[in-house]
Amino acid sequence: MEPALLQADQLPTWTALAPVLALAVTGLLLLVIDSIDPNDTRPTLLAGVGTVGALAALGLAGWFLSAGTGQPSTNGAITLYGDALIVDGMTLFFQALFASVTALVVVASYDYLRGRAYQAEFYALMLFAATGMALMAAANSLAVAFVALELASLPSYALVAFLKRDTGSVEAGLKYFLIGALSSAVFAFGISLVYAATGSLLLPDVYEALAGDLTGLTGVAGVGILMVAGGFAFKTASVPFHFWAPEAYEGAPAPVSGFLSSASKAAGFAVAFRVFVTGFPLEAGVDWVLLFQVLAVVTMTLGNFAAATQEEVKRMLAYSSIGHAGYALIGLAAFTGAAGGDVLGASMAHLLVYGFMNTGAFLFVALAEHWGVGRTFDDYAGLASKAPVASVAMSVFMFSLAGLPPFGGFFSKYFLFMGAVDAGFWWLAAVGAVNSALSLFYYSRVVKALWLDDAVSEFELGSTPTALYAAVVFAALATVLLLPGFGPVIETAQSAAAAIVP
Amino acid sequence: MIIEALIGVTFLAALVVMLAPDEYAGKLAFALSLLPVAGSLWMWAGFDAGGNALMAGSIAYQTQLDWLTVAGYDLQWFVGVDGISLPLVVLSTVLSSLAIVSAWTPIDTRQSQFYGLMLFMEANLLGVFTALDFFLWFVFWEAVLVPMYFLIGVWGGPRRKYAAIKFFVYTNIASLVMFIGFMALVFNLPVSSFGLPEITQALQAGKLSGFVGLDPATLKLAAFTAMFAGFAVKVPIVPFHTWLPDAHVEAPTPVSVMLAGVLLKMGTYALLRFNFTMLPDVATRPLVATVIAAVAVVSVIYGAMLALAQQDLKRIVAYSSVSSMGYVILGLIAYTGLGIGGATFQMVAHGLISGLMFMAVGVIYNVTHTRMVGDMSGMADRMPVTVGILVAGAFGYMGLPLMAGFAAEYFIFQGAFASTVIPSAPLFTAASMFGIVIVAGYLLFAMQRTLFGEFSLETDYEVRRAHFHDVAPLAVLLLCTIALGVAPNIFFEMITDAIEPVVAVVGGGA
Amino acid sequence: MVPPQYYLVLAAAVFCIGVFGLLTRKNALLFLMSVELMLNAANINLVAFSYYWGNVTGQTFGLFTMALAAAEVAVGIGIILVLYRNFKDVDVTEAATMRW
Amino acid sequence: MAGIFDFAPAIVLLPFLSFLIAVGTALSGRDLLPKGGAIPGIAATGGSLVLSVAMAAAVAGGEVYDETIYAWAAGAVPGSEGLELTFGVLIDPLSAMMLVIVTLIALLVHVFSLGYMNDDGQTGLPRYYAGLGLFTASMLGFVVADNLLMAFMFFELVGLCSYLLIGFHFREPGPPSAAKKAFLVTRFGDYFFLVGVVAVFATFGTAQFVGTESAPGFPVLAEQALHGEFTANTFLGLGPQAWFTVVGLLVLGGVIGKSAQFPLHTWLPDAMEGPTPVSALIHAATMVAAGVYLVARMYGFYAVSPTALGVIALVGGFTALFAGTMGVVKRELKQVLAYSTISQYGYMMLALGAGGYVAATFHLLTHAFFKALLFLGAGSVILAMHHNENMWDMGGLKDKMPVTYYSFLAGSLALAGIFPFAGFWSKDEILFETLVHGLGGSPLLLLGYAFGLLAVPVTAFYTFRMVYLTFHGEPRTEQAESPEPVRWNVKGPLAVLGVLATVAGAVNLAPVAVLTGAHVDFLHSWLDGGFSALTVHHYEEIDPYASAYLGGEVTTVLLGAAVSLGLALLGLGLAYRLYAVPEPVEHTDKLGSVKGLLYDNYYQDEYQVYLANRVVLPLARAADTFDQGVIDGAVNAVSSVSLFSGSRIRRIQTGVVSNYAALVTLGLTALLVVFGVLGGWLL
Repeated sequence: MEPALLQADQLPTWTALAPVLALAVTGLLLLVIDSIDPNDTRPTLLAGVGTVGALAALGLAGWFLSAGTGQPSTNGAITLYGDALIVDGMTLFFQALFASVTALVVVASYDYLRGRAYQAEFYALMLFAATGMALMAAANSLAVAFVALELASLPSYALVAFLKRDTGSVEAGLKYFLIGALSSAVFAFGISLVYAATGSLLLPDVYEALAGDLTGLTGVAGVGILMVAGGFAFKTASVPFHFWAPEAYEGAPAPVSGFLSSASKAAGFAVAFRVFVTGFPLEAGVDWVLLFQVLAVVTMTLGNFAAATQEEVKRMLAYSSIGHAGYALIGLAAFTGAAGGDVLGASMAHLLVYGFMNTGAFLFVALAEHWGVGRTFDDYAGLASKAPVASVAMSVFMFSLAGLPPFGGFFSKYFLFMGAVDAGFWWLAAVGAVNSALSLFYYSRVVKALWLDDAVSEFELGSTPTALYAAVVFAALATVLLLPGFGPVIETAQSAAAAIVP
Repeated sequence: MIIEALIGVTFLAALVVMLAPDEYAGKLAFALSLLPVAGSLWMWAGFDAGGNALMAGSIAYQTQLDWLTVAGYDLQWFVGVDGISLPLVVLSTVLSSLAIVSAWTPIDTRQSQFYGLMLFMEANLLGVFTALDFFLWFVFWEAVLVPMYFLIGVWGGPRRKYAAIKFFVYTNIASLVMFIGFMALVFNLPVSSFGLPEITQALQAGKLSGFVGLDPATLKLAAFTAMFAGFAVKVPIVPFHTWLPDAHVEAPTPVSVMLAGVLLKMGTYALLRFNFTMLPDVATRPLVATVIAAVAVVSVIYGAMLALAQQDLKRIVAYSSVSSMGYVILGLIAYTGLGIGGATFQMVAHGLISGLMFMAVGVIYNVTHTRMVGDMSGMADRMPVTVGILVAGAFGYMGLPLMAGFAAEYFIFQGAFASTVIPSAPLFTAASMFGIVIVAGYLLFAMQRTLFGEFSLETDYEVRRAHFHDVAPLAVLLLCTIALGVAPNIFFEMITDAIEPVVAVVGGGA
Repeated sequence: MVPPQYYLVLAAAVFCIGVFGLLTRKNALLFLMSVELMLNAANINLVAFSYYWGNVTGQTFGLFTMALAAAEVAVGIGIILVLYRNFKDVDVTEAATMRW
Repeated sequence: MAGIFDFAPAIVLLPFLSFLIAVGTALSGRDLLPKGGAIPGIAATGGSLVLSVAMAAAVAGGEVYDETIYAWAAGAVPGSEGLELTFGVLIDPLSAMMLVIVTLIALLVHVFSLGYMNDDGQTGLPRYYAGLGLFTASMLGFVVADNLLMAFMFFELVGLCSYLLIGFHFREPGPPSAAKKAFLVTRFGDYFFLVGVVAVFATFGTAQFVGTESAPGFPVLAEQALHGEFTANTFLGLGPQAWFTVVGLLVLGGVIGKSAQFPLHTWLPDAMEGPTPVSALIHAATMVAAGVYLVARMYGFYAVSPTALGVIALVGGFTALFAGTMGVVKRELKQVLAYSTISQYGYMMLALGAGGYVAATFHLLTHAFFKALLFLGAGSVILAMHHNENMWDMGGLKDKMPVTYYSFLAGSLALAGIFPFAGFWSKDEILFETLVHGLGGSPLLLLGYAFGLLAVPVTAFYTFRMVYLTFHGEPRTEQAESPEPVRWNVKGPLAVLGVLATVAGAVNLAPVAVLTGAHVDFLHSWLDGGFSALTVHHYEEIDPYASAYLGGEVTTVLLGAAVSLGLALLGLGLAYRLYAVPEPVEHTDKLGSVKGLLYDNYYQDEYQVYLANRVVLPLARAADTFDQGVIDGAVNAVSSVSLFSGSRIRRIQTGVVSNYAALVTLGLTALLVVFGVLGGWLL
């Protein structure tokens, strides 16, 4: 009975938005709980609720995915509210991703926030941001894309600046916010230009209009498309809108960095994939494949090269996150129309694996911050002898980020490169290869510090934060298991991606 | 299912050892490592496949399960062995076991991690030699790097971190280059999976189509070049060899044994499987063949000359590995039964002999704490048995008849001399053969200065006799080397059986 | 009726003024205001072309944009407050402890 | 063909077994066997000797044997012809004779070692006897090899054993160095040999010496190829004749190395660092003999190549004279003998090159006896002298050790070529063959003859200089005054060899046969039996030489013998004049500037050491510098450049948010312009 359960004719169609709703409701619920007795922080309850909400969203998304909701196996994509929202395989895939990362980060934050004020607000903001991301994945209109993007961004600004007595956090928040505001203005202006050229904000209509005769508005559309791309570039931390990322990730509380660099980035890609593939035909004014090729090459190169010489682990991860944005951009950069679903799917799969390994890496940094270990590579020296399990997990993340087996990052990265070669852009893969080798260098510096170097000074780590540990270990397990279990991921991603290619 | 059991048991053993207490880890690891040894010997005993696995020959112990589908291609769990891979499987298990024993003395910290990683590496090596699906193979191929990085980086010498990272990054970038080259081929073939047999057969049926403006012939050349460069680092072929001496010098003895004994063979194995089996028409172009033969000769002579200039015993053996691998390349490009067969045989032979040499040097190092030629002399006086075996091994390295090295080198020379693929084959062959003189030169000089003469030692360590468990692996390796030299058909017959179709494609002779 | 190109030019001009302000002001609040200008440039386009195309999509979206702009300012002011608390200034160039 | 030949492999395996036993003893580290493992060795070589004699008897009965007994890597390539890489046993007159020589000398050396090593209280005896056993086994394997590859393999094993035995006293500085040199120099020759083996296989598809009727061995195939009856694969665009010459000369490389011919002779004098019985074995029967034996073994192949023969003859003749002159000034007993060995093998090479197959074999036989005798005698003296080898410290030993003296004297007379000792007959035949073939239209051989003839007085001179200095006159040191007595195990072998050195010439009294017409050239008839392609008359048919005489054949015989004997006596007489005095002095100063040249062996060692130390080693160091600097430098430069650019790129991130905004704007503008132009809607 299960496969047919969620078909559009058996459940009201709005239920297809259940993952989004689950996240939104949880966020509200957290505020309600907090408002009952604002002076009692009740960390366990808050984190518990947040986790349950995120897991519920994950469960719903997973269930829908396996049941075929919005996918070709049933009746195809479900559109809602005047086609402004869409639920299909890609939506659900990304929602599952956001929910997983959110769950991880919420669990980890339990220990990270211990003894701090405004916990309920923290969790609520996080869930609202997740709601925004989930909505981004479901956007079928530029308006929804913009609103959802802002819904994801505004809580994020607050989250980054959450440690309001910490100059780093505040500075990070400020930079993130200012560049974010600039980008959203660019984004909005771009949308307005696209609207000016096409007369619609709904992606299918835009596609049709752009594919048709634009009667002298080609330039307007072109500028619009480029500016829209700029908006996404901000969200995905791609060059040239990446400037906020190193500082924001470095200054923000580590769980937030993980959340932003994985989920938020993936959300940017989710909406970018949909908007560009279903909204902007390849021949409309701007050769956006070429655009993304340029962005991909510059982004991965800049991210990786800058990461190579960092002294602080967290900042290195920040730059590496930019580098990975460059890899993921290959999904669009090697998009070739009809067969583009493969590389797009590879990119999606990479983002999913990245969600686990990168979040895990930042959560390890959170763990280190929790212990009061310093921030630089040298400070991590010899940590493995004191915290072997976490260090194994961190090594797993690092190697997986570098694309080594037997970890999930191996497949996802190589399938991306493979997609690029398949599309004929072997040079794109070659640039990726150079960057990948360089990334191996700096990722292994972490491993080297943990395992190979001897501790400079003796110190005690203190307590073992159970929840944080659990989150780190779980992320590591997922990263490992995503190698043998990569089949469902890549197959789902590629079929979902293939479904949106017009 | 025997291959799955083999790999699975080894992985499991790695895990168990990793969790075992340090005191017992070494013994436990050895005991557990006997399981894959037994398994591989059992496979060998029951082996009766003929032909080349990639070229429609029968594949022994095959399993083929769909794993996942990516971009419309099936990626399978596809393993099996033929006459080329089985000897290497046996070599891997045996050498791993012996390397573990040889670690008992020198490894005195974090033992359980060390042995766990050794077994983990072994499991991946087995995967490399049995996988018949490209991605499956590639997973194992890359996974070998991870334990190696730690093994060098944690337990190595003073510059271990530099050596580990150099090895790590260098070989990784090579894999990426190779990957791109191979993918460019696969995507222009009408195949539905990454199964190596399917790809090989499609290539040989001439089904390759053009790609980004390249016609099939040019595409093949480009892919060949990329793959060759990629594997050349692993082998390593001059001028991509500089990571090897660093890695060897810093690595602890058992790791050097594995590195020289098995890891280098991954490169030549891959060259044989990919470049020379899949793209014979590129390899046999006169210009390509000339370049490869020249590179082989340079590797042999230049590597040997470098060995001549070294003072560190391990560095000597390391450079001589570069030299020996040059022979393998020469044998491969010869495209004759004896040439390629000899090259494959050399993989096994060199695995045994270089393992023996590194182990013997390690045993001496255990008691002297130096490997520098000038720091000691007259070691034969204090460690007669070890030195005796070392001398025997050194002569094996020099290609003494009735030891495996001679057989391999002779097959290669004989195969290469009459090669119709290499232009002026006799000259190239004769040039590379001069390596046998230089190898004798540097080994004899080093032995004279360290092993013979009046005993003296620069370091302040009390020289004691080696333990039985230090010497026993040496003896086993020596006996294996002699057995293979006296009766090369132990492996050679099945190797040539699997080589024959490769040679037949080119139309080369014996 | 005013041709739509004029609106485009106007919007572009407003947008560029916003960008100019953004690039030249160090004060966080002025920075914020510049961004508002840029958003309003978008609104001009939206409203104008809503009229041009004869649908209300643009106008509706314009409303959304304004609301979001307000929300953004709210968050922004909050961040500027903590900025002031930490750096004793609202000069955005002061907050430059993290770089490279 | 059953019968005695089925035991042929046992000839090789018995000494090998004794090797295994000795190795086992050595490994046990305990004194498991009496006499340090000598007994198994003696038993094994004795057994081999008996079997060899039985083989010889069977061969005398007209039987021969050529069987493949082990497929080393045969038929390995289905679908193509494949190469048969096999081990086989070939017993024919030549190998049967050689078997007897080797086993006999080996047995005597084993027995002698009881006296030289055991009684002298040496340590490491199991290792010593293991080496001897393996040495003997390897040489026997080489002798019975029925194809070139197998021959090469055992040839190399012989080299290994020489390394092990020369370096027996590894705690001293000299022996390991000498051992290394011996292996390295012969390895250099073997390199060419190995190329030759490979070339033979590639050319003919077989390396059998004899083969069968349908698949003949490569010497026969070469002959057929030159007659156009067989198509051999030639390489490098050479015709069959030229290619065969090249191949022949390649194989000759190994011969020159092992038989210590110029210019690869330098290892042999150094090899005197080994125990004296080992020197005897090396010089008389095993290692050095292997080279010459190899040429004789595949003589059919060389016979078809005049150029190769010419090279062999000249190298041999030159070496004979060249080495002899160096022997004149040496002070150590064994050094003199070493140079005499080089010189004598030069004679054999000369004979082979000059078409004197029988003469060379004959000299190989007689030389084996008298040289073994001389070395063992020298060993006896050295033992008596407490390992002092300097002849100037001896003198007057004649009366104290008569057995040694008389046997040594017999050997010396043979070496000097004095009638009627064995050496006279064989050396005379060599010179005779060279002369008549040289007169018969090969003037180059006359040069070889001149070399050989000049070497005769030199040989006689240094031989008797040695005899007089050692045994005659007054004792010059205390050690010589009261030499250590030696026992039966030393005297026994000396006696046996003394007899042989005296009478062995009788096996081939070729001059007598010419003079009287009686068939007393037994060795000639012996070697003319067996496989038809391996017979003397077959070789005479195919070799490029014709004979011519001065006057008649008889005249030439008598004239040649008279001249060589006269010259020998001349040399002997000079030695007598100078050194057979109560208190002899060195006369080397009279040589003037030549003295230094001779002492320093014509700087042969110097230039070879120079090549190694001043050319090869700096080249290796330069390569190392290049490797570390340029190649590895390039690798590291890539990483440094990457990291440097990384450290530059990160500077973009200035930390000032206004700059970020500016850069964002700039970036966006740049994109707009570029893509606007590309898209055709801007400008």
